Amino acid sequence: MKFGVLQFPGSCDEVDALQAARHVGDAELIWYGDKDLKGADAIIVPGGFSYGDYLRAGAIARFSPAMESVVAFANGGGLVLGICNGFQVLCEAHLLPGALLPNANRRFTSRQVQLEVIRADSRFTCACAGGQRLSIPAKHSWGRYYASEQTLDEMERAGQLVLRYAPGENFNGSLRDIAGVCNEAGNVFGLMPHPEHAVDELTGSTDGLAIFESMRLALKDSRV
Amino acid sequence: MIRARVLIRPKAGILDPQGEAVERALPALGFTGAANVHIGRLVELDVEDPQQLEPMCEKLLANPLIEDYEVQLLDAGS
Amino acid sequence: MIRARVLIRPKAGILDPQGEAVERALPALGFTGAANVHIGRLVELDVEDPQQLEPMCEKLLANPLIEDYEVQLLDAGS
Amino acid sequence: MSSATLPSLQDALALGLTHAEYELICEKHGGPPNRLELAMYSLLWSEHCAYKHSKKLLRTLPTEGPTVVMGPGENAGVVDVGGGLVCAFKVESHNHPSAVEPFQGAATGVGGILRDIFALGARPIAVLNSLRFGEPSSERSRYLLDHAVSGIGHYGNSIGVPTVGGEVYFEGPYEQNCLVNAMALGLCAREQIVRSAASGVGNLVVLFGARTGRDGIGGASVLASAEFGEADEDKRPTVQVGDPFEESKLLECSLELVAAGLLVCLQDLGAAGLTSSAAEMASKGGVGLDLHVDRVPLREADMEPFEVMVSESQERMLCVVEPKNVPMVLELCEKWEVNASAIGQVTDSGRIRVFQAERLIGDMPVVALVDECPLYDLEPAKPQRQLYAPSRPTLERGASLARTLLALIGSPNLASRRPLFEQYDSIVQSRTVARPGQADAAVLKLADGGALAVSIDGNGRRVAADPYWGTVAVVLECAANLACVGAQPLGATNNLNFGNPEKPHIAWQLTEAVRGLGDACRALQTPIVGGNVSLYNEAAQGGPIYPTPVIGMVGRMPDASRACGLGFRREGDAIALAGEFKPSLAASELAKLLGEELPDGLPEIEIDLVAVSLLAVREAVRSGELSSAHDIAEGGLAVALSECCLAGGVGARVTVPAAEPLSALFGEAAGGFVLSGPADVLERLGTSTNLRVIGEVGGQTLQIEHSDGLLECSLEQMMQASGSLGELFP
Ligand SMILES: Nc1ncnc2c1ncn2[C@@H]1O[C@H](COP(=O)(O)OP(=O)(O)O)[C@@H](O)[C@H]1O
Ligand SMILES: [Mg+2]
Repeated sequence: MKFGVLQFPGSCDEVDALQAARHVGDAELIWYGDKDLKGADAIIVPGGFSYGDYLRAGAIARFSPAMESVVAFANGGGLVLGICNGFQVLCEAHLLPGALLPNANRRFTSRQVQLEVIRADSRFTCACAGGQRLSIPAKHSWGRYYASEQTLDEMERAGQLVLRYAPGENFNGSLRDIAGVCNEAGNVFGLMPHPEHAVDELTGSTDGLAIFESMRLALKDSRV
Repeated sequence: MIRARVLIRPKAGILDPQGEAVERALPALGFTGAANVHIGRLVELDVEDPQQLEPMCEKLLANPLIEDYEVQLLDAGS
Repeated sequence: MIRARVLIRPKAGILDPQGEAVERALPALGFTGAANVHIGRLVELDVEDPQQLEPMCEKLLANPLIEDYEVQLLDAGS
Repeated sequence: MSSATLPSLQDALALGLTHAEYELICEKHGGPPNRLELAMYSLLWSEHCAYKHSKKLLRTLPTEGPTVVMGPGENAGVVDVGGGLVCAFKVESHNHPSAVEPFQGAATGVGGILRDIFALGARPIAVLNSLRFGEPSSERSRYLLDHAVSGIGHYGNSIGVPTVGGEVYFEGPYEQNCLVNAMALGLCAREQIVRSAASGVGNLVVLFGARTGRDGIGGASVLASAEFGEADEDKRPTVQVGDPFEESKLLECSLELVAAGLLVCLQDLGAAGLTSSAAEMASKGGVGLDLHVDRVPLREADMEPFEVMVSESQERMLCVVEPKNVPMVLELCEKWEVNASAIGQVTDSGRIRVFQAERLIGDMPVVALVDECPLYDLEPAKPQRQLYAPSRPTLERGASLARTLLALIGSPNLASRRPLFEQYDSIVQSRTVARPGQADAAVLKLADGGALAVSIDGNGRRVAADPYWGTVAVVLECAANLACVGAQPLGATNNLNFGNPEKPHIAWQLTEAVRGLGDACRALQTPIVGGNVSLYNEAAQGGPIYPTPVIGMVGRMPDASRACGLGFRREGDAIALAGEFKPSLAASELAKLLGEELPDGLPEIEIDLVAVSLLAVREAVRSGELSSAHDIAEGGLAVALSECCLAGGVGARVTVPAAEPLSALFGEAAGGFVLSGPADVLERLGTSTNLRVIGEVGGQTLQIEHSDGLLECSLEQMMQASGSLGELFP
């Protein structure tokens, strides 16, 4: 399988995402100005500070030519993973419900966090066990997940709440400790912590690999 | 060109930690009796067509899910 | 209580990277003819004594070295 | 040539030149310079650019060695790391801008040092910082700290370069003059390095990056023509504001230009902006440059030529391009949404000539600008009495040892730095093996399985007590940090932060410190490949800062997976005290808490013996048999032990038999290590260095048996004490 990793001016973690994706398949960078997704089977919108995070994190990047193609790709059922700034971009693009607000602690915070897998049957977590804990770093200043109570209830019912911060780990103030959510169709997923920075024991942990591996498995199944 | 101002505020009911922090910091500096502090964004710009301001806010300047905005037209632009 | 609004803007001549980034982005979204875009902060609060607003801006709300501020008094507080 | 009248001697003095210097400028220039020219001379003849009070001293430093690819003189030093790769690194100060506006000052400090790295064609892979503030009891110091840390994080995080280490100390003498030093390192293929010497008559000079505004015009504004008037607010020199987004585009764009082989030379714009970049480029290449100020893209339309030439607007680079490559250069810049314009040409005139609308408005010999500023000899004299007042005591004499330990752990200089480094992205780029707080040096893995290690250190108070031995100790500490992760030094950089060198006692501090720096680096065979000097850090009230040489060292290790952390890891491991450790309370952290006077001099250090233990520790770590390694620094052995416990989340029981428990437990000196691992491994290590097994890892408390009894603190107590800096970040 092949991942396409978007690259915006100001992206920071695109090469990390590229390398992480290569643990499970091929991966290639896609320049934000290009509409051609280069035949990717899945898209990663990476972390960083697209357009400097100016105005609102993700607000400007959402309008790029590549994002237009990603929206079409997602609407056609393609797998899209948004990490950190990528999550913000997907929310701004309305591919995911809700929005990300400045951290409740008002500071950029970089910390290894423990996550709990709420849904182990999603296309992004099917390589995990239900309730499994993942140790993955988070680093952001706009990570407080927000959606209206009604939306959150609906999302919960529809199984869209996929990852949450373990007790005591939610430094950004996300509602219901939400760390990662998917869309109703289950093919678009965003999370604030950085699974691409948890793929090597030497640099911290390998728990993030499960996200990429899940995507590979989901794609393989869909092809059978 | 017309000079315009857009005031963007956090929607009521959404936690505004920056506003709260300012509210907490004020008494220590000797300013008592301040309340309901909220912090938002101010965008000022010249536009040719003021009709564009509303869609500009909806699409880019504000995120209507979490923010309210108010457009003010000022005098002719600089 | 009096409701007050403080508009805080980058001082003239001081680099405003946010404003520049937004100005650059607008044409791609189909909004042409916007210019002189500047982004600042908006603080709204209730105060008992409006005389305190000026020193409040100097000490906490604004950074007078790089920002200008403008105080507006609105109607009696919410 | 210029319509305005020529500036006067008074103007020259206001710009910081001396009477004699002004006369020399007139002589070398062939008559009095006009306003634009004087602005340019005054900057290039400033301490900052000309190093007129330090250059002679710097020449005494060891700058050569088998690893050195490029020593001092270029934008950054470069060392060979093997496998065709080189590492470029440098430390630089942004003290004054940070004192004025700490967020932007610190942010642009990071931005500036990063440009020095990618100006060489190297991709920045890490930044570190070294900070000094007054005591945190001062509101201003807390403000400076909070905003400087945010600024560093803002820039480094946004640009995607990890902040992997640093240090911060709080001492009264920095109250009026905070220090913000930033260090960066970058990697590049050896044959890719670009230099900054302009060449090729007829080649074009291209300025790219942000537009030019009135940022940081500072002192030069005295030259503004009369019609602007002092009351004109808008024309005031303005604070430099950093734009990390612009720099991230500039960085990628620069590296692509270099990789495509489109540049003859590349140079960043730093202090003194276009003036110093252009003059240095011309000087290094032995050529002249014609520059057209009206072709410089401006942020404000009405700037005067001298303002354009001296502006310190951030995020700009200057390069020389062959005419045939200019279209491709402009195209690549456009891809990255970076402004670029050809603003001039390389000539064989040997002069910098400035034009406005094709009219010649400034014409100076490059040699006069760059090479003819006089270098001064210092007149050092050891001061008769102590320059610095003791700190206010915060711990009572005779406090119990447990209370003393907790007071030290919780003191601002020793408490956990977590509240700071959590504001930095330390992991982007996926190289970070040891994150801040995990090991004594940051460890950055390389593709070959090995790693680079890097540490930055300084200790102004000890240098104030003894500029020579204090500086030696700083170098040894930096090397000890590298040894603890198993790295061998490849090279060092330094930042000399001092007071006014024209005063004999400061000259003495500076001279002694540089002598110590040179001797220590020679003994460790670690060349100094670059650095920076920041003088005149002195307030009208409050006097000079502590003399603060800051050393950054980069090392290499063959196997990243064998890097030791500082935390104890396994219950039952033996704990050893290793090295030539002769603790003394002189100028120690404990002495500070007790409010003691600074002593006149520190105990001598047997550098060669310390070097032997550094080697032994490094080899032991590399063998992969140790569980942890930590050097003993501020707060002495007891504090080092508690740090090992806290980092590992496990207690320890040790015995320290010594006649004087206070100095044995809390005394400081270079060359001591706390190691843990299997007892037999430690005993074997004892054959190559001084080593004593003193106890065992285990439990939930730190117990130290000493000649007067038992010191016992729980992990919980120590954790709480060490969390004291949290309050500084409300
Ligand atoms: N303390 C020092 N030790 C060694 N080299 C130094 C020191 N201070 C400055 N240098 C060297 O002098 C040159 C000029 O420094 P600087 O003006 O800071 O460079 P830049 O303008 O590129 O930032 C550099 O090559 C730098 O490494
Ligand atoms: Mg430079």
